[in-house]
Amino acid sequence: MLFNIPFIAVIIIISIGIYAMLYKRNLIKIVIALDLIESGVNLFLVSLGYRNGGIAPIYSNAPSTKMVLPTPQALTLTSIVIGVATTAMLLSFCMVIYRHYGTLDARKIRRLRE
Amino acid sequence: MWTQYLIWIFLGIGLTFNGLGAIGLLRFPDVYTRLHAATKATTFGSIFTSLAVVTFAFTQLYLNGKMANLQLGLHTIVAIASLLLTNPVGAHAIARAAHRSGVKPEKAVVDKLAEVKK
Amino acid sequence: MKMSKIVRTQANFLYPFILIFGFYIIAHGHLTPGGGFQGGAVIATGIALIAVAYKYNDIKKWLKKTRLTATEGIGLLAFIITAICGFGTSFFYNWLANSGLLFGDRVPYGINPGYLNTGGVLPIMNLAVGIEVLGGLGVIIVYMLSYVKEVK
Amino acid sequence: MIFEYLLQIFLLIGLVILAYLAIKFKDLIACAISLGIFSFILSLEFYILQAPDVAIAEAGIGAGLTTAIFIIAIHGTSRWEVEE
Amino acid sequence: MIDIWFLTAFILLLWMILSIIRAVAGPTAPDRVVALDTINTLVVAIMIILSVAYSQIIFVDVAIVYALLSFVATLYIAKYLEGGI
Amino acid sequence: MRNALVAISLLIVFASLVYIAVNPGDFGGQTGEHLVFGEPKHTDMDDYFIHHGQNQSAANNIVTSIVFDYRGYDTLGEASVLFAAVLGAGLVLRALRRDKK
Repeated sequence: MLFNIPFIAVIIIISIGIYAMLYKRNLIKIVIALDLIESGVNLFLVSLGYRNGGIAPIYSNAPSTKMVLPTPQALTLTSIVIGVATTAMLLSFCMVIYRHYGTLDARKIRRLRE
Repeated sequence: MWTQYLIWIFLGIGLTFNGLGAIGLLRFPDVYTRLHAATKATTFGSIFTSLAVVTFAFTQLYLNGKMANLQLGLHTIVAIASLLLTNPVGAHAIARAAHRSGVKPEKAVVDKLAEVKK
Repeated sequence: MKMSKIVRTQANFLYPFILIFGFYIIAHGHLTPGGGFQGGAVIATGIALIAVAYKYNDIKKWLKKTRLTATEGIGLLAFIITAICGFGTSFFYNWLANSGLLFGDRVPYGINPGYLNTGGVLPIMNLAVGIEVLGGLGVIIVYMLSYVKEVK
Repeated sequence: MIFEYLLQIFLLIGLVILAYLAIKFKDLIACAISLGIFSFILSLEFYILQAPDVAIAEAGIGAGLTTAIFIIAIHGTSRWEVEE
Repeated sequence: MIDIWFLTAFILLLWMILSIIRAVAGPTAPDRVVALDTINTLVVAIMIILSVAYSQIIFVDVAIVYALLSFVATLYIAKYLEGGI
Repeated sequence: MRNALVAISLLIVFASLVYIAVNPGDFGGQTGEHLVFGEPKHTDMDDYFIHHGQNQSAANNIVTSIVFDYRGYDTLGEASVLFAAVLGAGLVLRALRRDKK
């Protein structure tokens, strides 16, 4: 019924992220693009483990016993926490670069260094 | 059971007020009127759709007596309470920030608040 | 600068509830959705709420960076020690499950309403990871705020 | 049963639109707000795909903390993305 | 009896898409923040409705976390717009 | 010239990914196993976790029992990465602040 539409949405989101990483020059916008790619990968992992008519893999007061696959959810859980930590570190680098060079444009920073 | 009709009435009230809030957010001219429509009407409507869930839970508890339904009702009441606590504060902060950042109301001639603060 | 009085009063009123709810999520991690990561993130968001409602110079005495970093280290250390305790069989062995000790009740197979005294070593690990995530995500916010304050 | 499928299709269309908006604006504050709404709708999609653990993590981290970190970083740098 | 919950959730989703249009077209930043706040409330309502539709009682906890934490982002943006963090 | 080359390669990657998602061909595994939403490939590992997780680790939530019991090494690495990231961010910000004085 729902024929692979989540996978197509994931691919469009990841392509938007790759395009922004290649063509934009602002460093904060590149970090936003990295966040988008990470969200797309998380959505791909979770939708890969979905099973038609399944319920969440928790036995407390469950209505039935047909469950979705639990392993991709566990991997996604660790991925999200790592993602926010690396995002914070990259933004710290951005603030330090802005104070040192006075700009956030990637090309100008590369020109200033020489 | 007669509570079924009560659930339908609650859902109808909730959907109507949520829709009025969304249309008001889309159609009004400036920030303050949009805030007025969106925040108040949406909070009211969401409380009523949640009250339908509470009614459903207690009806099921009366019919088959499982304790899980009591848990559903109590947790929904906690969710309503936290929604009621946090939503007006956000609206207040947005209105204050909009006025401080220099957004004027549409077609306004006097601004008493700016005179008071000086 | 600090925000208006309404926001400060509400933050004071709401902060204990966020704390209690975060520890509820951590403690019931093996029965309901939730666990160490999620509960720690909820409490760290509570710290961010306090940091936004007040001026940074006023709350500098309460939110010390060294204290939060020490919290993070203690959490990581407790996690590793709990893992080492199962060394009789393997590194991450669940040695408390089905033993009758603390958190050691036998869970009935299949659908059940959920009993708190089960899970073996999982609630202890949930608590350790929750403390670690709380310290780590809280200290990042405090570091960035203090840097912005010093530079501007 | 048809409403369940329609729910998912509309949610995915909204996700794609917000992902495009998050890189389109010149105002970085608007980009951060779009990323916040993207996180909210992504959390609802996880909820529908029967993953409540991931939904709680995304609601706490993606919706609350990531927006706060971006706002602090934009305040530490400049607000407008300057082209050329 | 069960299907009415899905219908309600779908109509709430339509209202949410109207709010997304305001977030796209809002001329200033406070307009977009208002849209964000509206979407928060509607998402909490949809989550509570869907937990009954799936007949899973433990899903309500997600809605409580959402309602408690989602206004922190609003407060940060408001404080930035007031000037100074 | 360079921009056009980058755009063309990006387009090729996008088209091939869409082809894999839309066309239920033989991608990965044996021929005849499709990548279809809602019907994942049958693996023994997930069934083992679902059926034995409640006995072996005495928890109702299977995801928690995978994160902390079956795949504990992943969680250990994740905690180390979080610790290192926080340490790095703090180190960068603090060193520059001392530099200013």
